[in-house]
Amino acid sequence: ADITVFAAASLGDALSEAAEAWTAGTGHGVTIAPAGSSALARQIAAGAPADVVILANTDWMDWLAGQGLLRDGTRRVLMGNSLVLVAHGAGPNTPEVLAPGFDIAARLGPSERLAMALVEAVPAGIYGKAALQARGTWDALAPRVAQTDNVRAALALVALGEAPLGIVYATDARAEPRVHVLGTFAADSHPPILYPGAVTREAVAPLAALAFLDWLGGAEARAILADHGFVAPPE
Amino acid sequence: MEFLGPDAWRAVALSLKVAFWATLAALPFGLGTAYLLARGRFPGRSLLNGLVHLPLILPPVVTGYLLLLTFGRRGPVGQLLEEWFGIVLAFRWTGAALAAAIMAFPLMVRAMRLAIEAVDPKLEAAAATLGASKLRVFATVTLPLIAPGVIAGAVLAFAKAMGEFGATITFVSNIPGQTQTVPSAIYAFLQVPGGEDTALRLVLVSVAVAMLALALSEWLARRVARRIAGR
Amino acid sequence: MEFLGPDAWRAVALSLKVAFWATLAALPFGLGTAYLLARGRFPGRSLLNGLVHLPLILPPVVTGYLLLLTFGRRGPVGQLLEEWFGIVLAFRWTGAALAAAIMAFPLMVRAMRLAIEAVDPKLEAAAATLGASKLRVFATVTLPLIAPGVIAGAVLAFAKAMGEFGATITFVSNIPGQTQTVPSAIYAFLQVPGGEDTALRLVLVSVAVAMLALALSEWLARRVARRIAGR
Amino acid sequence: MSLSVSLRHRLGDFALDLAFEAPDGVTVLFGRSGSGKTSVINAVAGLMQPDAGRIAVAGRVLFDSAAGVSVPVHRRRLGYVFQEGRLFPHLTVRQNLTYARRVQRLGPDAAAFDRVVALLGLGSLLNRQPVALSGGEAQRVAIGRALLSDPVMLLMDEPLAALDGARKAEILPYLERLRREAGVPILYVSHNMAEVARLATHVVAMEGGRVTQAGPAEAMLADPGLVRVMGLRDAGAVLQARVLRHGEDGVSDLQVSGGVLCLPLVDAPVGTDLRVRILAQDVMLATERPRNISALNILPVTVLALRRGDGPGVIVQVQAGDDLLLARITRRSADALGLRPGGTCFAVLKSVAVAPTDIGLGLQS
Amino acid sequence: MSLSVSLRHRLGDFALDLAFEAPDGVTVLFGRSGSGKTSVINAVAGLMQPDAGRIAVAGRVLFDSAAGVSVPVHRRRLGYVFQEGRLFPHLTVRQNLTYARRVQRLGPDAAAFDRVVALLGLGSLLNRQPVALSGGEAQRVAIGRALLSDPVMLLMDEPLAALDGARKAEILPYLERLRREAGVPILYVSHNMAEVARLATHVVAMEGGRVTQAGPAEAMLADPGLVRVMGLRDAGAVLQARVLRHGEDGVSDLQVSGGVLCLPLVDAPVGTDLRVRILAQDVMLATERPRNISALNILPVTVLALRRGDGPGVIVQVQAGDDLLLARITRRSADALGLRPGGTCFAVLKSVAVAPTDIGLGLQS
Ligand SMILES: Nc1ncnc2c1ncn2[C@@H]1O[C@H](COP(=O)(O)OP(=O)(O)OP(=O)(O)O)[C@@H](O)[C@H]1O
Ligand SMILES: Nc1ncnc2c1ncn2[C@@H]1O[C@H](COP(=O)(O)OP(=O)(O)OP(=O)(O)O)[C@@H](O)[C@H]1O
Ligand code: MOO
Ligand SMILES: [Mg+2]
Ligand SMILES: [Mg+2]
Repeated sequence: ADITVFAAASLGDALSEAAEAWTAGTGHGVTIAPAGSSALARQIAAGAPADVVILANTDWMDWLAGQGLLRDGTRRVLMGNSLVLVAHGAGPNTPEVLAPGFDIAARLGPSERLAMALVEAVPAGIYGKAALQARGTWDALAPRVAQTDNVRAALALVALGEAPLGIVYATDARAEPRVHVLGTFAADSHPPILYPGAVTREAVAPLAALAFLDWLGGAEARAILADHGFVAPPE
Repeated sequence: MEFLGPDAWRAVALSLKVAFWATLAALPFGLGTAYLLARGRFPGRSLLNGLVHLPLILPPVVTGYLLLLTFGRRGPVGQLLEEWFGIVLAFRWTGAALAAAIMAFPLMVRAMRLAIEAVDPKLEAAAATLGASKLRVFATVTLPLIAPGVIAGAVLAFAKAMGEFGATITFVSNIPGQTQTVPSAIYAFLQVPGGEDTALRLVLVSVAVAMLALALSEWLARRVARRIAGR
Repeated sequence: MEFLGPDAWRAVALSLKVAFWATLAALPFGLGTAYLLARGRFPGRSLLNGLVHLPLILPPVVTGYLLLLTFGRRGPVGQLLEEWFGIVLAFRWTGAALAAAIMAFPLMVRAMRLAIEAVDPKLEAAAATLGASKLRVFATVTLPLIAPGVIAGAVLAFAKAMGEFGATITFVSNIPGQTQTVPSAIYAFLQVPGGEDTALRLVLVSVAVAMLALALSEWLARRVARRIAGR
Repeated sequence: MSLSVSLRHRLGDFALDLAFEAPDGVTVLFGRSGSGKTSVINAVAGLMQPDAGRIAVAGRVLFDSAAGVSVPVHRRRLGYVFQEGRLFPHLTVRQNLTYARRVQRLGPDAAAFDRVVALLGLGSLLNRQPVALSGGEAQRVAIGRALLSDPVMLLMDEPLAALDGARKAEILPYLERLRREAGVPILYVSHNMAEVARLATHVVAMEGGRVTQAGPAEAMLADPGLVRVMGLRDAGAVLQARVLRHGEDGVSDLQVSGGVLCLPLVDAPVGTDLRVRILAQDVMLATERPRNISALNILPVTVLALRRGDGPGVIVQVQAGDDLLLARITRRSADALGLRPGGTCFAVLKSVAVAPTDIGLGLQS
Repeated sequence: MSLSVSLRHRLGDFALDLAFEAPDGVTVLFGRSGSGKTSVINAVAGLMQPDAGRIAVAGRVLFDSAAGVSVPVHRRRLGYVFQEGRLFPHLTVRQNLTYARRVQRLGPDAAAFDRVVALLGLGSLLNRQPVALSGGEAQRVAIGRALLSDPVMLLMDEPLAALDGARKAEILPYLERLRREAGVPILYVSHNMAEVARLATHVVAMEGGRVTQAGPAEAMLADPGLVRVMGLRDAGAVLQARVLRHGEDGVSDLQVSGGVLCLPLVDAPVGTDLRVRILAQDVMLATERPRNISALNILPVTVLALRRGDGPGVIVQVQAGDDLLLARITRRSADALGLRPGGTCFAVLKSVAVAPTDIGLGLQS
């Protein structure tokens, strides 16, 4: 049976590619509806025809579960991601963990902005804020943060040079040639970046949906996701 | 390489359909509301006026959210519509059309209202003395005279419907082939690393379509205006 | 508990400022463009018309992105503005006003254009025979006669500016106290589970403000219209 | 009474307060600019709601503030020719003309259409838009449009003011025919005494929102006291006449009660009853029958009354047979001729002084 | 020449193709509805660009298609009174009147303002909006607005059509005074021969977009061949007269070249030169001097020409002193009196037949 997947927009390409491979293998079609996690969650609550939901945000998944909108036992973490500090322009990518002494404010210069997703609302922003707090630099940087409604828009600000630095997912930074990675934030400096998925209570093809989720956790899918920079979730 | 993939083309076709029906369905309501606001003297006129403008004032996401709450399958109106008429708007292209229509409504009403206010009531009075009832005066005098305004309103609505994004994606989500309009598709492509190219192409297509519609309507409005004023 | 936190109130104040200046700054350009479109006969008229409508047709995010490309600090216009006049739009409330103005521009122009087209050219001709140059005819006859349309256009623009979100956040992002307008704040609250309450309160405030502006403008427009037509 | 109007209304600092009744035929509202004529006609049409009053047309109450009655405009079936045309700019002349029948869902009436088109000379204009019409052409179309709405009463607000003499002369007979044949009463606003005399069966004189005098046209027109209201130059009485014969030399003889009138060829068959308006200023009086003079009409008359105004003129009311005539002469002449009531003399009248527009069909024929 | 017009223009299937020159004074464009009068005046004002031609006012070229000249409307300084008012609806009457001086940044001219307001009876209307005016009131304001624009030439498109007789009579003298004192030439469209005769120094007769005849008013009005164009009833010649004395009995004596005319008291001091229009239909001819008749004016005249039309009438051109007169009589009378060119007879004219509107100030005085 064909299934519809409501997926966080930032999963984008990686999920599409994986879905194509699954379709090729099983003959089941996959329709991916991308949007922000909050919109997806609310829509599912309003009876959206989704078989599978994959969010970039554990809170909204909890919210769905709390309302009994997910099939019991189908929820799992599908992949993980990491947070990086990017700078404008081409340059050597330095995927290593950002040194504790790295002075972001100094690097920013006196009047420039640090691009992030909304720090109270959008997952990438929330993680970024936590990471900066862990480094003890949040209070100094907070007034200089330019927040965007999604992480891709923050990346665009850096790519265009409007902001010299930005905090984005590693997966986003990879595909953007106009930025380079200055370093990765320590994984323990922010809540783990996890992409939970589940079959919805109203799924019309729950078996295929579950099969797709299972397959996403398998090796073939992992390889595709890894190509896009996602990492396997912590066991 | 193809200019656009099949999903993108489907989005274009869907957007056209949505914009067309949104405009058409909104027209009679828009006209009625515009007439009420232009000529009516009733308590609650200001309230109605405010209500009509709401979609303009609210962030589109809020409008979409309110639509979801009202017309969603669990929403009060959505449930009634489904039970009584079997009409489902949520997560259908019809819902996208509803969202577009509502977002475009204030633009349409404003344009039509201005046109109605510009009609000389003396001509309507003359029609009444010739035996035309209020309704017929409207159909035979007012309506033809405001035709340019109606066309202008419809075009604004069509253009807005082609560009509407926030309310649509919030209300009916972004399901390719079903509710993924051009703006939603552009959003999806922009979320994907390297998707800017395709997004740009979609922008070009949607601009081309809307420009065509605009040019057509300009031509139409001019013809009508010329017929009316002979200028 | 307070009705709204200080940040939210700051957003309200900022939105008012942005909408006010966006409307005011757009007015002369809107009027000029409307006049050109209504009365001008020049090649490229259709193109201009299309251009004016672009912000309506394009998804707001795209408009915001284009603004960023053009008026950003690295953008061609943005650089010139900074070098020559020291004007920086990026990440400033002025940029938010620019985004709002551009998004509202088509609405404003349409309303004004309709009004201009409704003015009887015979009155303008009469003014010319009395010695009024084109400019003076405009100022003393056309402008007073289209005042209701101008007001309508300004209100539409104001309302739209109060509700604009996509282009604004993309262009100037969201910096509390500087570029965080009410819609950005509402959006942020809607992104987190349980944020609906605060979002709703903000919605109420922004609706109240906009309704007030609407009512005011209606009253104004009616006064002007009554003065003009004596109806 | 075909029309019965009584109303009170305030318009800024202008107050309308009047009542009049009018029989079938043509009732002319006559008065200076700003005296309230258009306002009255608007109230009858239902375009203005008077503050108080009652309006009835042909026995049907259209408005009664006491009874709370106000028939909607489109149900009043009154054909209104406005002072300023008010053609529908988006319709062709043809569509303007057929508008009333279309909206009332009456089938087309080709005969009436053709007749009105021919009469008003609209043939070559039918496919034009109103903007492409000259001022006079537009007004002719407006008249046609009202005529073709099949009204129970026509309201005409200075309908001929924008027409040239020739067109006026062409349209007047049609209005007369309308009055007689279709029995359609007409409420007619005019400044023009020639029109009044030609058309009116009843005259209502207005001033400052009030009726100053009203009555049957003949009596009103032959009343020397009303000369001021009508305007000196336009004062004149109306005679009943019957066509006796048409001469080879282009002169028609008409029987009036006081004798025979010779007028330039009258376009009516022998035996037709006519109304002939004789302007007071076109009548001379002589105490001796003049000879060898170009005036063909010399009637023996009896002087009834002399009315001196403030000016140099005297209005003399004389009786010719059963009819009354007015003559306007100078005081100097009146003194020289020694005119006084009861005396006899001769009324001298040029044949050509009676304009074709001053000869109309009688009411009875 | 004050005004020189030559133009060619197409309007749908109507073609304008004409040329005329006009001296200072009032040039009347005369012709039926639809003959193109408004179009000509629009071309002069610059509101219509003719396809080809040349227009000059007071030596200043306003339009010349050959030279590529076209002065913008607002620089032409022509005061235009439109056929349909065109008051600015958003301005009060006062603001409408002062509009021209305001936009031309001329200071207020209280004297001129007061004079025009008084003349046109606008005093009580000054604070009204145009919608609250009656048809005639609106047109009076429009005239005032044009008068107050300090124009080098006035263009008037049937400005008096909507006014009643009394208002017309009040305004005409002002137009005359304007013509004479301010030296402002006027291009005047009218259907009304009384206005033509009273005001015109030059007449341009139009038909179907062409000029059929043009010339000085006196010659045009006394030309029996033009009677058709003017309309039979309105034909009449203009005499030059000088006030001799004002009688106690309200009659003024005027010297004309052929004798003395007695007219109802003329409002002009002794010695004033006047123009007096005598309608052809008001003149009787007699081969024997009539006695004991109310007509005070009996002038010996010589018959110059008789012109028979198709109808029953004959236009007789007679000479009284140096002046020409027209008389319109029936063929029957002409035959009975045996009139022929060269013969002598008496012209009989009622004093009161000359309307006050037919007496105007002479050009020289
Ligand atoms: N809305 C108004 N407010 C104040 N006065 C008004 C209004 N409308 C009309 N009037 C006045 O009422 C009077 C009557 O107007 P109406 O139009 O009936 O006159 P009329 O006799 O038709 O004049 P005309 O012959 O010039 O058309 C006028 O003095 C006019 O100024
Ligand atoms: N836009 C047009 N298209 C076609 N014909 C037109 C147009 N405008 C005017 N005409 C015609 O041109 C002719 C002249 O019009 P114009 O208004 O100059 O007449 P007029 O002499 O002023 O008439 P009136 O005395 O009735 O005002 C008319 O026959 C009219 O029908
Ligand atoms: O994928 Mo998100 O929820 O837009 O950061
Ligand atoms: Mg009137
Ligand atoms: Mg005209």
